[in-house]
Amino acid sequence: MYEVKVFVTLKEAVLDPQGSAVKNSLHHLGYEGVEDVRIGKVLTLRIDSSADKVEAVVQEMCEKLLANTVIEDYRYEIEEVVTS
Amino acid sequence: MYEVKVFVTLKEAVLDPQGSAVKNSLHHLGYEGVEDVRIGKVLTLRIDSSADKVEAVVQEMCEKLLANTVIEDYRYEIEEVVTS
Amino acid sequence: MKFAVIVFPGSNCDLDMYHAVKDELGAEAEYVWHEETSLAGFDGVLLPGGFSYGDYLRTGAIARFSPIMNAVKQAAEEGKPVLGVCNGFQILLEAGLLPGAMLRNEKLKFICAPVKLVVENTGTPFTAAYDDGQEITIPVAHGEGNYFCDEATLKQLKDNKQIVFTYKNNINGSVANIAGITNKAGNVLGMMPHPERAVDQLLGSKDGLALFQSILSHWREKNAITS
Amino acid sequence: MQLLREPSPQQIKDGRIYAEMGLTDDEFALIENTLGRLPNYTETGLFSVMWSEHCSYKNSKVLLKKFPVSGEKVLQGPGEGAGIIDIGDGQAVVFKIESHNHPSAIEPYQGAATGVGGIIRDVFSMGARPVALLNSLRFGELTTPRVKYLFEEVVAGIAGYGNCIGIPTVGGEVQFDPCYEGNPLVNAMCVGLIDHQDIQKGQAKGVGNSVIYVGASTGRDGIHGATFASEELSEASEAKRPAVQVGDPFMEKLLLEACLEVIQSDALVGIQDMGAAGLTSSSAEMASKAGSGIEMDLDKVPQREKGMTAYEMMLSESQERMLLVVQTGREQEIIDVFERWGLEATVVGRVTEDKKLRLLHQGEVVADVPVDALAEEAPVYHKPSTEPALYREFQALPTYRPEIGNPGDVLKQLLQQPTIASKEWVYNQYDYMVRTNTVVSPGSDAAVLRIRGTEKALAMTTDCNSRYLYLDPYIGGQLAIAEAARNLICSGAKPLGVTDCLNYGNPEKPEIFWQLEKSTDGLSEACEKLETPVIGGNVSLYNETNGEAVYPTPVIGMVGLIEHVDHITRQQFQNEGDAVYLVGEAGDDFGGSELQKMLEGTISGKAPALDLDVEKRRQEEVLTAIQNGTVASAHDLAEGGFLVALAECTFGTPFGADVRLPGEAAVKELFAETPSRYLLTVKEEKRAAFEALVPEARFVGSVTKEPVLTVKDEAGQPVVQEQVKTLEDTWRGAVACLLKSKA
Ligand SMILES: Nc1ncnc2c1ncn2[C@@H]1O[C@H](COP(=O)(O)OP(=O)(O)O)[C@@H](O)[C@H]1O
Ligand SMILES: [Mg+2]
Repeated sequence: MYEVKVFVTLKEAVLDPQGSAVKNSLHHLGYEGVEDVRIGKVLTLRIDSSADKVEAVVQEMCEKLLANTVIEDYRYEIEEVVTS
Repeated sequence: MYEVKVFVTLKEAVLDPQGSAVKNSLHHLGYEGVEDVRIGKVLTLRIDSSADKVEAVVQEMCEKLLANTVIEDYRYEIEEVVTS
Repeated sequence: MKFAVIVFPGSNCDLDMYHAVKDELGAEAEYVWHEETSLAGFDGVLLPGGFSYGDYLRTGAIARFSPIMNAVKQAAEEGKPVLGVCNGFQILLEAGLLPGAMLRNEKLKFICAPVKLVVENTGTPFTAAYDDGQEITIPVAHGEGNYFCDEATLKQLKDNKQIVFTYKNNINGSVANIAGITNKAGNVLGMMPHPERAVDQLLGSKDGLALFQSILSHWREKNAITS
Repeated sequence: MQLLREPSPQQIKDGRIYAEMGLTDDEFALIENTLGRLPNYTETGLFSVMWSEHCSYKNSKVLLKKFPVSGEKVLQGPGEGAGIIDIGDGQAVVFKIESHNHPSAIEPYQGAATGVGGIIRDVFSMGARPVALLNSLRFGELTTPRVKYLFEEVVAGIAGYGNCIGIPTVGGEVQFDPCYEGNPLVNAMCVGLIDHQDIQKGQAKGVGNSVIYVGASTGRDGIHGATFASEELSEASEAKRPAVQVGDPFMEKLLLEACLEVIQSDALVGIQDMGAAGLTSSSAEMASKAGSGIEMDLDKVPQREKGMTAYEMMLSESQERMLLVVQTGREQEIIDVFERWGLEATVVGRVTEDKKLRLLHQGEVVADVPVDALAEEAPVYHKPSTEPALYREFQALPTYRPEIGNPGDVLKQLLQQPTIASKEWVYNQYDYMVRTNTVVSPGSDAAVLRIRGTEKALAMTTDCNSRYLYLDPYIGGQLAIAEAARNLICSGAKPLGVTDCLNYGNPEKPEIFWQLEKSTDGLSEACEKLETPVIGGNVSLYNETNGEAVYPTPVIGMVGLIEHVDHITRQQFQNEGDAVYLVGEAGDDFGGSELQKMLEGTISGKAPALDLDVEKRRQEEVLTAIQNGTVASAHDLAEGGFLVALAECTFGTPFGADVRLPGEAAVKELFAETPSRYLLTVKEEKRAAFEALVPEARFVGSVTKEPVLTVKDEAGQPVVQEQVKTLEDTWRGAVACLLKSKA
């Protein structure tokens, strides 16, 4: 069993209205030091797979479904977990 | 300058319909091995702060705004970055 | 009776709320910009629907820090009727004036449709003009109306009769079919359906008008006693 | 992608770099000639976007000239952000439709969302309060995962933007056909209301006045979007892809409210949104219209990214931005209004008298070109036109007369065709009620909104059956106008005018240009006849994938005026016992019909013929009958013909119908798509009055209490007998069911 974390973030050149709104709000709350906020997704998946395949599978899932590569970048972390 | 990553995820006890939808789609696409998907947010902040304050500030921002602790858990990673 | 209709950046049902109480109920109403800090002179507070701050991050999360929110809290503590509809409800939740939180609709889609509600508690300032168990038709229009609270909170809501409206058919996954709840004192109501959209037969339903009439009658009774 | 060093003017010429930006050799020579020197990189960019089809209409101008554009009520015809028509009492209606096809093919959610955002800006930049949104969508068949994805995301994008900004999306249409598989169409329409005295012009008048930039900051997104929209989609376009624009409806909501406040100030001279070709088109057009020039200091332009070049700033299509011209000395008043709404407004330049667009960047003049050359003097082409062989084949085919089995089963099948099936799955995601004016919500022929404070209402619709245009663009064009008008008539409205979005393939192909020519002829004639001037529109060409063009699809947006809310009429049956009337005879009109498509898998033959005199007469009669209060419900016969229309009238009601058709109730009586026909119901006591007003109306039966649809032949033999519930369930569930089914 693998626990996979996929981080999906907007490409740098792509506008992030959510991030801007949160930044403004933090400024209003007095956190003037916040210079930038970008908001992305983190998907936590549990996958039953084998060591030789898991990465290829994750990569494929990202390209096909989990990230919209037109506007988003992704990266992932794979960790084996021992099921009790 | 600090780069802070805040991970906000739904509490275990809270249903995650978006996660379930992604899981179903993955099954449809043939990834039967996917046993669970949970979707959270990752906020990447750049903060101008000092070493002794930054953690307290981040913690406070999380409690106040970035997470809703009725339904969400959060954790963060703080990294100092050298500005060129 | 004079209502304040609070306007946040991104509110978009403010106009509907204003016209509902002014034209259909015949009460006084005034828009109050979110940067104001006082609600003196108002007898009731209405938080309209919309997408305050774009609903970015979480619905209602940013709006709850608006300067006017302190005055809203104060009005609530003074026992004035405070009604939050849709985004207004979400703001009340984020502000802690009502318990629980809002999640995305179970089917993940925005739903706009007239829906059937059941009036669960007529003993509130908002519902006296309805009958117990009455079915009414009120439109919903939301993407995040899936009300959530933990078991303990739900028990409290039930024990204190804080659940005021439920969906006849659960449309969004809400715990216990909840469509609207009050605070413990009963003077703060949050609900996802839009009563202000159901005050004119020309637009399909008048079932929401009784809610506003209830507020007005309650205020009149209270004032007759105190004055 | 950032160029390290921009090519020199000579390199641009020698390396034909202008060609990559979409300019031809001749066009480049013309630019060189106009300037009397070679343009630099930024200047070449300015010309390439302004002379793109999207901005200059260079290929379609000759055709658009044919449209009737005036009328006594027209306050603003084509040319400004949106057209305006007087509706009395000092008020006017403002509307416009626009395409966002190519961006939606690339990124459907954001493409559709920014399409909605753009059309809203067109309307409020006129000074109008946007009151309603509509759309018109085309996709391939709902069988592949890609098409399903595009459909779901486009709908979500439209909903996401419209719901957030709080303008109700009240109507539209969706059709599915293989020709749209690689190139979906996403057209968005916005309708606004305005008081006459608030009408704004996008003009940069008054030398010395300040040019103010307001709204979102400029990023590298959408650079060359206008040029991109003027090319066919291919594998290569993947690589050329500009950074996708992301919509920020919250920003636009603030911009909308602030702009509507600002127009009340006489310090404001002119205002225009930054749409396609962003800063370039807004500045050049505002100056050109006013006979002035503009000088801008690009260092002052709010920038989202570091190190942007002049070229990038001028060509950026970042969303939610407006350009204003304000009297000198009064800038602060305007800036303060925006500030209250949390928006930054910045003086970026001033109006000059030399009729030039002059740009400064980091202390240097980076562009200095005549505004008229950019905005007015793009070459105009009359492309060669050839009648396609396919058209002659279609015309020569014998009349198609389908053979069918059990008509009830055919009806059920038709109701499941996604083009006919309920679009609830779509419009339940749209907030169609916000602002509480929506009297007739999606699901009837046209949407109706009351005009608060008056007894009037507006009806609106989008329409286009492109199958007819594919068979015969001339007749198809007429049919599109006629159907849109009929939809308004059925709601009790008098059609006021038209906005159109011409979606076609590559006009450089003579057969496609022929389609454009013929269909605009048909549209023009119908508009002339039905007295619905074209007050604005949009052209989207190059809708092709790998050489295959979409059907010619001139989407018609039409708005009508309902004199009194009492006249508002719906398609749904209203009372048990009401008499059912049919207006118009059925012919053998199956070319391009839903039945032909369903049975044959393709369409062929002649499009249904339309007699514009008959069309006009019936419209007038039916409207008069409605206005006189004799009509209980009204529906026009469209895709699927009589039976489908009859079934639709029962949906959402507790009623059924019992009707008798002439002769043997032949296939054509049941399913032909002969135009200019209506299904009306009339209360018993109003029948005499109604028959006097619509002498052609034939009594065919009555609305029944039992929810059963019964159709008999002349001898009284039942031809169809179906439970309404069965029909309705099939019809309602079809789209969701197609989306769910695994392909
Ligand atoms: N994309 C859409 N957005 C909103 N409403 C839609 C859409 N597509 C269809 N509708 C609504 O569904 C109803 C039926 O549409 P349609 O079959 O095209 O009607 P008609 O044939 O009368 O033009 C109309 O009320 C229309 O406004
Ligand atoms: Mg119709």
